[in-house]
Amino acid sequence: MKTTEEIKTDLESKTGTSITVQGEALMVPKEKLFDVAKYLKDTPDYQMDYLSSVTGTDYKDGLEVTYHLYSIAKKEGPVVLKTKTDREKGVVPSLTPLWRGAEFQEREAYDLVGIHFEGHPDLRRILMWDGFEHYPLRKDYTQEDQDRNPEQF
Amino acid sequence: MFGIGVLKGMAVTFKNFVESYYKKERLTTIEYPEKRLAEKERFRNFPFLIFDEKPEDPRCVACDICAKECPPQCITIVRAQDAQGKPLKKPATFDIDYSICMNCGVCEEVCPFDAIFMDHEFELAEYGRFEDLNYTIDRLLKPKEHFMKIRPTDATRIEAELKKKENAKKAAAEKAAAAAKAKAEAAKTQASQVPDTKPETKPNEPAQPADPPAEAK
Amino acid sequence: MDQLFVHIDQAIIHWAQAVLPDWMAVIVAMKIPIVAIAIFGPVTMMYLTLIERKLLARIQNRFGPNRVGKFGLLQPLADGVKMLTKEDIVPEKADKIAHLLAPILIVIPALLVFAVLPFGRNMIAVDLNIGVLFFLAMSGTTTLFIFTAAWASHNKFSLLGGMRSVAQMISYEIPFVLSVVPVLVVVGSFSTVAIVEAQPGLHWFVFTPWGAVGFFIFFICAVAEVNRTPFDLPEAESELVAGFHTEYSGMKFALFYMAEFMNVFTVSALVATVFLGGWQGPILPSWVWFLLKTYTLILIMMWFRGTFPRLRADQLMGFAWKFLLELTFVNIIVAAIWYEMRSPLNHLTAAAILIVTIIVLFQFNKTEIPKKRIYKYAYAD
Amino acid sequence: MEVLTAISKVGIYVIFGVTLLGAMMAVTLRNIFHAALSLALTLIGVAAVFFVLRAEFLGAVQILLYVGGIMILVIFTVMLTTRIGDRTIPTSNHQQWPVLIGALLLLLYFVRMIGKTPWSIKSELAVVSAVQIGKSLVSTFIFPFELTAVILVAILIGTVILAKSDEGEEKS
Amino acid sequence: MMEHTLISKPDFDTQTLEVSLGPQHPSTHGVFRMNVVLDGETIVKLKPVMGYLHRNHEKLAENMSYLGSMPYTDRLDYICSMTNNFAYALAVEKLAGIEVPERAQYIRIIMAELTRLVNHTLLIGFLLNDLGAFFTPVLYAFREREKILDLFEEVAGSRMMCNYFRFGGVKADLTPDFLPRVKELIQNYPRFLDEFEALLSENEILMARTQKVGVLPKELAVSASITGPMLRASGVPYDIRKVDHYSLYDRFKFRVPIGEHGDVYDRYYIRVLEMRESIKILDQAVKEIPSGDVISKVGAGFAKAPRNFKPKAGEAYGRIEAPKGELGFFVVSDGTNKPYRYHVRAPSFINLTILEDMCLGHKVPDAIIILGSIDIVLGEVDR
Repeated sequence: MKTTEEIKTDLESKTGTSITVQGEALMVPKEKLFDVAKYLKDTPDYQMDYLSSVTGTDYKDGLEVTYHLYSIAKKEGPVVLKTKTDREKGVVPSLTPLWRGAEFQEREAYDLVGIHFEGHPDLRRILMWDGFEHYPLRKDYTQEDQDRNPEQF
Repeated sequence: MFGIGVLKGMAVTFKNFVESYYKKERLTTIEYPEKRLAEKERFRNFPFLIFDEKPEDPRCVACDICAKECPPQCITIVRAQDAQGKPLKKPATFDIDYSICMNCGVCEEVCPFDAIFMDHEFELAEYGRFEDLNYTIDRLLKPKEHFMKIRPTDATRIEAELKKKENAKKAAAEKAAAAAKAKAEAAKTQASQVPDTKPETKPNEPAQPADPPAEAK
Repeated sequence: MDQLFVHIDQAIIHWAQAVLPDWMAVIVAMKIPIVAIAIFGPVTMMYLTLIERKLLARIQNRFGPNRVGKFGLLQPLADGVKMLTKEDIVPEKADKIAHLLAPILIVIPALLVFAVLPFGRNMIAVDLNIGVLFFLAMSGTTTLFIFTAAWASHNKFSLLGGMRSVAQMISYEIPFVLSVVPVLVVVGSFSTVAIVEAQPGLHWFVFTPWGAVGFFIFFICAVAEVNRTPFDLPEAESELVAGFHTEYSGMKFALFYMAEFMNVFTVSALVATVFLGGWQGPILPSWVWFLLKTYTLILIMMWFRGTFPRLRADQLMGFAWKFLLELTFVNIIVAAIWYEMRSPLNHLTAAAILIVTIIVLFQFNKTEIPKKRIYKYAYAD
Repeated sequence: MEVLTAISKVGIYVIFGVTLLGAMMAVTLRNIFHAALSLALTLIGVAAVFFVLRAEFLGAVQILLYVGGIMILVIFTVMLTTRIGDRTIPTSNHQQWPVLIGALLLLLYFVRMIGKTPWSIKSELAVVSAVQIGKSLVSTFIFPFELTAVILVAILIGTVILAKSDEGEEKS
Repeated sequence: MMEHTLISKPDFDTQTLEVSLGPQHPSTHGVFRMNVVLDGETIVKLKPVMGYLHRNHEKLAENMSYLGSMPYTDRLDYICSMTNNFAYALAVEKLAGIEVPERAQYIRIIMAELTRLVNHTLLIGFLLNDLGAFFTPVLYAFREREKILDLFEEVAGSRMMCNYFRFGGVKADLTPDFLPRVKELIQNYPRFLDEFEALLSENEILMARTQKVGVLPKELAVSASITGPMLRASGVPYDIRKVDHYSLYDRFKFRVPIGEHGDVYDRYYIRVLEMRESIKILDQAVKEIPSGDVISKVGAGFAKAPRNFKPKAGEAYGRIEAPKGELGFFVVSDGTNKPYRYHVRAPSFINLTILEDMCLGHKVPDAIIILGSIDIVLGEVDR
């Protein structure tokens, strides 16, 4: 299993994108995300055919989506991809055409953190009821009628 | 062949039917109100406060650690104050909202003074949901003997530690007195000032010793 | 001992003639069997529910109801009172009249059918000379009333349940009716008393090859007719909430329940009468034999309930049309051969034909019979 | 004893009344589902009449065939086609007067016919057992019996083809 | 798969029936709704609706200390609370780099395998309940489950909400008569399994009802990130215990059963075989369990004072082979004593993606057993 450095250089050469390494994750610009993911999925020496988890996170400067990719065929460990998008109109290319497993997880990221995935077959709220407008997992979301404020410690 | 598997299935239910009359391990139902199952020692239901001699001075020093650590935040403590308003090391009110508490046992682990433990009492049905289930201090306090009765191994271990802490403090006091009356006063005032509410240093509670003492069932 | 109830019956009639005016006495004489059935029907139903719950409980290694009364004996009374006091909800868009009518209509045939059962030697309410046909006609009508219940409660689940029940009842009625034909042909009359008399001592029909096959088909169709596992599609709890009686509560639901259990009793009584020789039996009094046979069959039905999962609608229909029906036709022919041809030859040919048909039917249904599978292991270190 | 005969006579009239009532309701009820149910009631009434006339075999067959089979198909069609079960349909077609006159004429004709025929009333009805019916079906009435059998088989094959054609399409 | 297209026949077109096998339905294993469009009884369209049990577990965890949300992980998949704790403990230990002593690892593996037995037994019981067997298999399953829950209660203090794992080990050591009772359980369990199989595996009605129903092809399973017994029933040999070699699973010899057809019968039978493998692991673990302390010094300190536990900034993704599939915890820490982001990768939630593909063309009762064979628990689906 190559180290993240080798993967970074290999990806940059193949798909011509500027990738920065964050810990073990590879920060990929969202325009190139689809090609990088497609490359990882199809090339024989990676064969990342299993998307384990999609997580949307709200950082101060924008929303971030983390993808954990594994290869069932070659039984190899995670390749972690990350993309960043702005808070208001955060749009990220959806990976459901590549992996059917991303469908529900992207809908959950949209529902809880508010990241729009263009290209997703039917992007609507999955856990909250349809009339709900906020995005609960954002840091600035505090339930209006919550009597105990969360900053307890 | 159609029918063999079906007959085998019927044979199994017939065996179960017949054996449930005489085999103990088949019929495991216990008719609850009349006969009761022996409670496991580590069974944890709602927490209770412990007092040594008199219910007036419980072991709890109202340090509020358990209130902060409790995941569903169901413990509220108000520290007692004497006449001039100086805070005392005793809780004026200590109520646990049993309707919120999920008996996870975090408060028992976190309490540095071994003042709160999980009880075995589970028949606690009440009529009102808000006032009746909000246990105030007088309903929470239980004697040390009750703790010894329900959880003998933990009780003996904790008593042993307390006793060790006691003699350690007593020994430190005599050594200091023997050394010199003056230093002793200073030592005494220093020793009696109990660590304040936010102990920054690592708590001195040693890890539970690995091998539990003989089972005193 | 054998004629115990008959003596009681005579005694009441004598007493009535002595005391009451003669026309009243005749009415009383006519009414005794009716009163007997009116008491026997519901009581058996109540205690069948208890027996079923106790038996299923024991199969599942638990006690079953034992809080009400000594061994739970008063549980049926408790259920009855509960059903009476439960609120009777009628859905707002339901067809009120039909919703009320359906449970009543279902109980009527269940009770009428008792009249034809021979409980013991000359202990039969009405000795119709078309006894079995009357029974089949009555059990045929329950399909219509189940469908009215399903249609009247205006609920999607009960609609599905109703459609399934019609499909199942019709496809199982034909083998149900035809598997009795060999017995009727041999006995030469519809009357249940004649059938029982044609099986003296231990010469029950079930011991002949065509009788055994007929018994098997008749019993399977009886279970299907009464909607019990593994054929309980109309009120499939896991899929259709409660099938056709989803929208019924309170006393109406109790009526459905009563009709079901009375049908269970009467159908197994008929199976016992036709194939297991009704009240014929060596030592015990006649009515004891009758109850013994009927209750064994009922316990087998309850045993089915405790063991089998449910068949799917198309498999259920396939089983009836592709397997049972052909077997019944052949069975009729075999019964005819059994009695017409000379003695040594007829036994052999009859048995041979039966075995051949069963094997052919298996080959024919080969595709549907599932096969066992063997599983491989990965990482078999 | 005459009390008993009185009661049984009343019973018979009640049965006739119920049958007629059922027929009336079947025609006039607005809710079509209730109309179908009352049709079932009429048929059961007819079966009861057969029982009263000691023709038990006929009565049982009547219930078995009509109520057990045909009524279910009637209700099935009522329920399946465009869900007309719960909508009510106007029963009157604004030609009450001609219909009334026609009905009266018919009634007159029937009454005259009943009055004229010489009823040969036997005191005691002959009990016809199922065995006699069976034998006569196979001996004297063998031809109509076989004819109906052929027709029924034809119908069976027709339904199979009809169902098959739908089935074929569905499995596209 | 039979693609069932709705044909409006010229002479009479059947109306489709829109039924909601709703949140309040006897066999949806909790509060889960399926909007089903029926043509007759065949399913034309099926949309799952969930979220009825959504408690926003991830927002709660962001306001609590790391150990504070350990009791909440019991409530995720409330049938296997021990494996939830195990996955969360692994993730945080990977984040903070805490080692776990050997005895604690052995105890963790014993608890995980016991939970697998509980989950698979219960699942088969409820699958048979959906098939119509009137509660008999479920109550046999409950009878066996009681024995294992008593073990949990004896060690962790509570039967279902164990809250037994801590970062760096487990809360308390095994009680003296825990191991003998596990040994006795290992003897009786295969006998119970044989009896269960005799009752069910060759039962023609069960085989007829479940074979070739809800077939999940291999490619769709992999691309839809299906994990656990469902993936292996479709023929993909992927078991995280063998792939990730987490904890001490390398020391135990056990096999991983694989199915070929990927239908409901395979998923049922794979779970029976997996239970037999779990018993083998338990057998080896109980024999070789070393003595020693049960929680590392560092871990005990943090267990005593969870608010002092401040892992260095960073993120970690720990995953285990939970009975239902791959259960993963993605924890992002920003140096304070509260996690910045806490995401649960729930197997039942993701295994539901292909519920519609499997149910198309089947009848209503088949949809119910296909849902039953996916083995969902709504606490984990809705989080």
